[in-house]
This record gives sequence, structure tokens and C-alpha cells, in this order.
Amino acid sequence: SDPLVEYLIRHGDDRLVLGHRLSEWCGHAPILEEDIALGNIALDLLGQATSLLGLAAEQEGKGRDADALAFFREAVEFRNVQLVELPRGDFAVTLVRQFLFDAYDVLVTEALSRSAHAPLAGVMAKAHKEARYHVRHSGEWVVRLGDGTDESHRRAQRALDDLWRFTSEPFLMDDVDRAMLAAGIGADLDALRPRWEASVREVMTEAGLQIPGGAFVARGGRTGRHTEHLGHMLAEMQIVARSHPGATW
Amino acid sequence: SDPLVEYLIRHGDDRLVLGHRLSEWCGHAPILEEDIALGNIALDLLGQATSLLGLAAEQEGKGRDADALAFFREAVEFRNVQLVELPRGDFAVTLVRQFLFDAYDVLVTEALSRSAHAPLAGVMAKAHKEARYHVRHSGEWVVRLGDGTDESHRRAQRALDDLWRFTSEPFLMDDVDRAMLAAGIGADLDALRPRWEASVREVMTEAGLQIPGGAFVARGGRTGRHTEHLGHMLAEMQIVARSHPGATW
Amino acid sequence: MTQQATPTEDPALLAEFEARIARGESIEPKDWMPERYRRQLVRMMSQHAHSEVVGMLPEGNWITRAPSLRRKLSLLAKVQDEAGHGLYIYCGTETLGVDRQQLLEELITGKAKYSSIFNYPTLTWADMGVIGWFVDGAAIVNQTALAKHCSYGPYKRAMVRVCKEENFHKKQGFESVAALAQGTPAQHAMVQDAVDRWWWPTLMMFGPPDSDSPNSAELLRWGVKKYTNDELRQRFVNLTIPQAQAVGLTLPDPSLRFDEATGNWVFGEIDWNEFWQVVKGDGPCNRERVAARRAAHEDGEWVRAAATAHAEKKAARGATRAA
Amino acid sequence: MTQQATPTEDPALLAEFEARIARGESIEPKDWMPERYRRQLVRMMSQHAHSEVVGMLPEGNWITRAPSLRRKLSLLAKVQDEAGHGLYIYCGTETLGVDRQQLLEELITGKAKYSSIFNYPTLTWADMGVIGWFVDGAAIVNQTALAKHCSYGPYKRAMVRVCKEENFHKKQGFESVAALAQGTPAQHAMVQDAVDRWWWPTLMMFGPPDSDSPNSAELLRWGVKKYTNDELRQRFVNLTIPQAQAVGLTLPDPSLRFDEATGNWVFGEIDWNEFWQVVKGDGPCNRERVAARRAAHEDGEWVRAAATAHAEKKAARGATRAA
Repeated sequence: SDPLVEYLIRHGDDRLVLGHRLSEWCGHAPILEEDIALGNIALDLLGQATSLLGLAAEQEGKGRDADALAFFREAVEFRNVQLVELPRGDFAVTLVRQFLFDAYDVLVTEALSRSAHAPLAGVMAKAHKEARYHVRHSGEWVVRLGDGTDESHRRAQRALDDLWRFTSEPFLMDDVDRAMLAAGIGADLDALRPRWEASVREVMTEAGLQIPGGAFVARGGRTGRHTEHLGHMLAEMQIVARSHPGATW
Repeated sequence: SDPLVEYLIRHGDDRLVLGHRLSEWCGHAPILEEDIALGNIALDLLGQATSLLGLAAEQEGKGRDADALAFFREAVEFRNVQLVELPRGDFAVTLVRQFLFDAYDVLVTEALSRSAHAPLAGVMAKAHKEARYHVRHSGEWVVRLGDGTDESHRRAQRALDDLWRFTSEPFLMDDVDRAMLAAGIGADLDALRPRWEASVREVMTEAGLQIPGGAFVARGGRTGRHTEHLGHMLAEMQIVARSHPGATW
Repeated sequence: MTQQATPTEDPALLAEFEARIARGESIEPKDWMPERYRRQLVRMMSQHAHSEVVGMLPEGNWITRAPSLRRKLSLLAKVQDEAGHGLYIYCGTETLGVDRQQLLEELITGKAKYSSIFNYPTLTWADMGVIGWFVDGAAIVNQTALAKHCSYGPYKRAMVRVCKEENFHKKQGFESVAALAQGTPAQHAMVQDAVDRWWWPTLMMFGPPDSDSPNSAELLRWGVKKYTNDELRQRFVNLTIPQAQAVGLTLPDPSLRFDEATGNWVFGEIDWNEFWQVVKGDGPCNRERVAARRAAHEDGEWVRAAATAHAEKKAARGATRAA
Repeated sequence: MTQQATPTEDPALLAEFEARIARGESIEPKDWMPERYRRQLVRMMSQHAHSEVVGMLPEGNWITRAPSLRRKLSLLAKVQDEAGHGLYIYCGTETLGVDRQQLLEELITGKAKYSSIFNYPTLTWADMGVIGWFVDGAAIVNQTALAKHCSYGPYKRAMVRVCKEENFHKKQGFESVAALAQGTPAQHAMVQDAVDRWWWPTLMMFGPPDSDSPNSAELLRWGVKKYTNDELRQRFVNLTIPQAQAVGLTLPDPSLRFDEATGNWVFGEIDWNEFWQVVKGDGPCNRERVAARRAAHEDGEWVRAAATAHAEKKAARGATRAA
């Protein structure tokens, strides 16, 4: 299949799934100001997803639209990285995961804002501006939690320990990435990885958090091999749409 | 609509929803023996639900079957009492809720085993035998938890405090119940209530648990006015079936 | 609201206060005001803020299940707006000397009042459109009057902002309702069922009948109220019924009829027993709403504690470096 | 498995032991047995019990989403059977002097081994049928041999019971697969995708190739093993491929061909890197499986403590009354 379609769906799915996970906090955050902040980040991500999946559907040319992709694909057809589909956990899990993604997002959106595919570049230029706000917000929280109380430190460290193995997948390049890079459309993820590590180490040091050892790399999302979490998330996300096939809303 | 169909659906839905809630424990119970016990109770309840919804669909005569009723109705069309749709919570919530239902079940299945509607009587006669095992199992656990450790007592008391307001609904009689009772088909729930209270008080006393005061009665499930929990439960339960309308499995 | 004994207000100050209001002047935080006026505003504003915050729950319940990306973003943005309104109005209550922490405490212990409508559960996707149409619609009828006439400056200005956003929400809600009403038979049935469940509770949002509302005279004189409960209720009904007719939906009221003479839609008897039950705390999900707010607060305690601890550490380091 | 130094076994006892086995006699718990034999059985039986228990998780993952009542009950009953098998075999290990608590501790700390197949996630409903067909099918090939030939009485008898139930599960699994394969295009695609994901991991269930299995000779002599890994793997492949063909499903192996001379289906190279990764703990969801068992255990601590406390109170009351 068309690697460009695949590529757009990957990045669209990352933001759809992560935006959905963030939206689960609505009405349940520890402070009203954070309900608003997390909601705003979710809106940004879901907006990006809508654009990217729309571009993918158009490029695919089979009459699907962004909603068809979002609400009528099975879990094995989704192409997000596993990192974003993990349950939101407690506030530490959410913010540590968010920071790990935001630090990547700031880099990948910057790279893709220079994509030879103009519509993609446009979406990513806007996304980059949003990512800069996101990473500041999540980075500040990682520091607050890591360097807050004993309890917040413990929760943040546990979150980091549990999430670390999922942080390689966003940077793994395969044939699709290489084809896109060669075409001037995609990002050089290999080049982004060390920059991501540097910025993550800086924040973790300030937060007093230890980056885990261990070489195990969790992967598979980019080819539809997800964790068992995604299916349950999609049950909730898709139930109304699936219950009324062909309806408009 | 036909009160008999309504009646069969009510009792079928109670057991479908409660059986589903119990099945959520599979693989996660505190002891392997309890995984088996809860699973067996779930099997009994789901088996009863299958029979009752099958009878309802037959009586309705519109070409639906038990699966159509279970997997293709909306939350507002379900007729279970609210008690059974509440989340499973911790082990205390599950077992206290189970006991409160089982104590009712033992009585209502006995009454309905004498129903003038022979198929219903048959299903309920078998269900009554099962209910006697269920209530012994759940009653023993309520005592173990209430009269176990401080922590188990606290959890059991909190469960009882939170669940009590949902225990009136199974006994509330409306026009459907009165029509069924008049036809010799249904149970006299008013007559069952004091017997239920007596057996519940006995177990709670042995367990050292206080029956809450407060007159508020939660209700609405029998007419489709559910809590917000049922919709989320059905999203999970129905997603695969709904994603493949018309398919057989 | 219980009438509490208040210190005898200086009659000269009181007269000047009432004259200012009669002249249409705004009362600002630093101005003199009768204690009963201050209490009334605190009650109204805190109830409004609590309502915005609690109101996030019935709608937040459906964000994860919104059936299209546009509706998902739209609903999330609506709930965001509500959070923002709550925040803004809480800040407004602080201008009247109220401690926000105490307000939060009252909410999570079930002592605070908030709009009764949010004690009803959202059972289908169609409830989202109907809430925007009915509930925001009813709130707008109430708040438009406040935005024009409320004598207390901070609250009046808050109402202007809130109304603007809520008008947009109502429009989007009605648009969703129309799409459902004109959609598939299942969608039409879904939205009709939602209308049947939300209509009467919405009419109860305007409060008890005028015959049952003891404070009205004073509130009208002090520019806290401009119209009576029944007047606002009737205005909402007159606005809404033609909208329902336009999209082929009925209201669950067999008594409904249009009175040519008054130009009013005459409607049936409201079940005031249900109203008082819900206000008293015995509605379908009062306990669940309070429990959800309390859980968010308690589960989030360690987060707030971390933010405080970190801020203190930062300040201490700053002080050390400065020293 | 590391070879540990064992006490020198009495050669006369060892000879008699091996003669009994050669005569086809059962070794029972109270009989003399070499320490290495005991350890081998403990290893096999505990791994089997752990596998049953961990195996509840990938299948339990779909009970709440089973798309028909019959399938829901069937899947729940299957997982129940597995729990029962686990319980039964844990009791069997106790006959060899093992403490069940210690076995549980090893499982939740990630030290215990269990069948590698359960470290793969179940991603669609079709995985349920394929697991019954492939995984129970592979287990049966292995366990049928044990049920006929295993020298240790308790384990042999357990295998007879287990095989009977697992044959039923395999039948139901294949029946589900057939229904999907012959169903809608979406169902066919779903089950084909499941087959493509589960085939190679299933072949890995039979363990490393014979060339890589150091213990085999002794195990064969002691009646703990009857057939080699490769023999059992080939038997499974020969059984299964015609079944796939019968329902129009392909296997994800372009090398597959039938060899007339041997009557075997010749298959491609297994990725032994993947096998060792998974065995080592780095499969797709090893960590998640162990974490789930640990969570169930830790979250349930207060329940077990309550049961113990209550039993003690009852006993004390009984003693008091008797006194």
C-alpha cells in the first residue's frame, strides 16, 4: 500500500489515541486549572489527528474520511505507537507519558514542518507551536512531581520505570519511514533520538528521577501489533458510531 | 407492549448484567478458588439470562433472539435493576452486592418456580437450586469480611453503605408486576421483601455490619432509567457484535 | 435559604445603596453593601460556579464515546468552557470575601447547592445535544437577564462572557439535535427519548413557582433579579417549543397548547415533589455527582501537595541563592 | 535449566527405579525417586500449573466482549476449566514436597517459567478461536503423550483429566474458527490475521529443536518424556494444516509443502531468536502478564488476611465454647 497513506495514518493515530486518553481526565483532574490544561492539550492533539487522518483518507482515495478511519477500523489496523495507548493511570503516569511524548513531538513536528508534502508541513507547523506549549507544561509537572513530596516522587519514578520501554518505538525507522525520508516527506527519526534523550535527561535530572536501565524495547504498534489496552479503549471510543453504521451526526 | 415480554426481559437482564459484572473478575480474583467460584456463579447467571431472554424473544414474536436482545439494545432499553449494573468495585463491593442480590434471588426464584408460565417456572426452578449455592457462598464471604480484619470490616461496611439504597428496587411492584401476579405468572415482591430483610439482617448481624439508615430509594432500571454505569458496560459487551451486524459467530 | 439575623444596616447607607441601583449603577467589590446583599450574591455566584464544575460530569461522561471527531472536539471544548466559567466565577466570589477552599469543601461534602439539572444521568449520545439545547438554553434565558441587569459588577461582567459562549453551545446542541431528529429512525428515537427525559427537569431549573419564592421582592429591588422564576420559565418554553416543532420532535406534555390571547405556550403541572427531592439531595445521581467531585479532590491531594512542596523548595533555593 | 550438584544416588535404588519405569509402573508420591527426577517433575508440573493460571489472562481478556451468549458462556467455562487445571496441578506439586506459596511467589516475581505462548497479546475476538485450535491443540499433542506414558502417577492422572477437557476446548475453538472463516469478509480477514499472528508462536510451544535440548535422553529413560520436541511439533503441524485447508485459511509460511515420502508437512525455519527473547522475559507482554498476577495477588492480600482472621476467630470461639 501507499507508504504516504501509512505514514499519515501513523502520525494521525498517535494523536487520536493520545488525545482520547487525555480527554478521559475531563472532570476528574486534581485541580480545575489542570482539567482545563489537559483538555486543551487533548483538543490540540485531536485537532491534529483530524487533519492528518483527513489527509490520509484523501491520499488513499477510497472514499473514506477521517471519521471512517477513526471509528471503523479494528485495533489491528491502528498504527499508533504503543506508548500512547497505555491507560492514563494516575496523574504521574499521565504527565510523565505526556512529557516523554511531547519531547518527541516538539522534534518530529519541527522536522515535518519542513516536509515536501505541503499539507503535512502545514499541519505540522501548527502542531509544532502547540507542542512547544505542551512540552513546557508537561516538563514542569514532571519536575514538580519528581521534586515534590516523597509520594509524588515515588509515583513519578514508578511511572518512568513502567513507561521507559515504550519510548524507543517512536524513533524506530522502517521501510515506510525510509521511503518517506528519501522522498523528502518524512522525518529522520534516527537523528531525532539523541536530541530527545538529551532533553529528557535534562528534565529528569532536574526532577531527581532515575532513567531506568534495561534494553528491552516494546514495539509493534506501527504494524498493528498493539498491547491489549487499545482494543478496550476503542470499544468505548467506537461504540456509538458502530451502533449506527452509515448515520451522520 | 406485552407485560409478559417485559417481565421476562426484566429478569433476564438482571442476570445478564450481573453475570457480566462477575465475569470481569476472571483472572484477577484474590485466590484461585474464588476465580473459580465467581466464574461458576457468573456461568449460572448467564445461563439463566440466555434462557429468559430466549423466552422473551419467543414471546415477543418479532424474529429477535436472545443475542439480539443482549447485544443490540441500547442502555435505555435494558430493564435490569440498578443494583446489578454498578461497577464491581473491590472484592467487598462484589460480594456484598452479590449477597444482597442472592438473598433476593433465593426468594424470587422460589416464587417463580411456581409460575403459571411453565417455561418460566422451569428456568426458575433450576435457578433456585443455583441461588441456594450462591447465597451460601456470598453470605459466608460477607461474614468473613465483616468479621475478619479491621480493613475488611471497613471495606465491607463502606460497600453496604454505598449499596443499600439500591436494594429496594428489586421489590418495587408496578403495573407489569401486578398484571403478572394477577395472571399467576409473576411473584408477589411485596411479600418477599420482609423475608429478604430478615435474612439480610441475620447475616449482617453475624458479620458485625450496620445496616444503613436513610430513606432514599434508588430506582428507574425497570423502566430504562439507569445509572451512567450501564452504558459503559454495554460499550464493552456489545462492541464486537455491533461491529459486525448480521454476522453469526 | 434561611433568613439569618443580620446587623441592623445603617439606613442612610442602605438608602444610598438602593438609589445607586435604581440609577443603574454597578456595585463593585469595594463599595458598601448590605450584608444580606453580599450573602445573596455569594449564594448565587457560588452556586453558579459549582454548577459549571458539576455540569462537566454529565457531559464529560460522553466525550470518550462521541461518534465523530467534530462532535468529540466540540463536546470537549464545551466542557472546557464550563471549567473556565467555573474558575472565573469562583474568582468572582473571592471579591466578596469568600475562601475558594471553603467553597470546594462545601461541594465535596454535599453541603453546597448547584443547579438541580446536573443530578440527572446522561444515558445516550442524544442527551448531549439535548443538554446544549435545553440546559444551556435555559441557563441563557436566566443569565441574559443577569448580564443586562445584575447590579453586582463582577457577576454581571462574568455573565456577559458566559452568555456569549453558552449561546454558541446552545446552537451546537440544537444543531446536533436536528441532525439526530432528521437522521435514521434509531437516531430520531434516541433524541426523542432524550427530550422526554430532560424536558421537565429543565423546566425545574427555573426554580419554584413565584408563589413559593419568598425572597423575590428584595432581590428585584436590589437588582439581583429582574424577572421572576415563572416569567423566565415561560420565556424559555415559548422559545423552545417552536424549535422542537421545526425538527419534528414532541414534548412529553399532553397539556401543551398555544394561547393566542397571551402568546404563551400553556404547559402542564410540574411535579414539584420531584423538584424538592432533587434539591434535597435525593435526585437520580446527586450522590454520584458529589462522590465524583470528592474522589477527584481526594485522589488529587498528593498532586496538590507536590505542587506546594515543590514551590516551597524552589522559593527556599531562591532565598538561599539571594542570601 | 542449570544442572545442580545432586547427592550421589544409591545405584541399587536407581537401578530398581529405572526398572520399574521400564516395566511401565507408576511412580507414586511415597516411592523413592532420584532427586533429579523429583526436580524435573516439579519443574514440569509447576510450569504447567503456572501456564494454566497465566493462560487465563489472554482469554479472560475477551470474555466481556464475546459477541454471542453461547460464546460468552463457552469462553468463561474454558477459562474456569483452566483455573481448575491450575489448582489441580498445584496440588499435584505439593505431593512432591513443594510449597504452593513459594510457587506463587516465584510467579509474581517473574522467576517462574510458564508456557511462552501466553506472552502474546490477544488483539481480536478471532484470537479466541485460534487459541483454542492452536494452543489447546498443541498442548493436547504434548499432554496426550504424558497422559499415556508419564511415569509419575499424580501428573499422569492429571493429564488424563486435562486432556479430556482440552479436547473439548480445541473442538470449540476450531468450530469458532470455521464459523469466522466461512462468515463475512471482515470475519474471514479477522481470523486469517489471527492465524498469521499465532502460528509461529504456537510452533515455539514445543520448545527448542532437539539439537538444542540437553536433557532429553534422561527424560526419555525416566518416562518423563516419550517423544522429542521436534517429533511433537511435527505431529501438531501434520494435524493442523489439513484443518486450516478445510476452512480456507492459509498459514504464514511460504515454505510449507507436503512431503509424500515421509507424509510430513515440511515447514520453514522458526525464528529461534524470538523464542529465546520470549523465554528470557522479553516477549510482547511478559511483563504485563506477571504484573497482572502480581496485582491480583497484592490487591487480594486483605481478602486472604480477612479469611484467615475470621477462621482464627471462629476457631477461638469454638475452643472457648468447648472449654
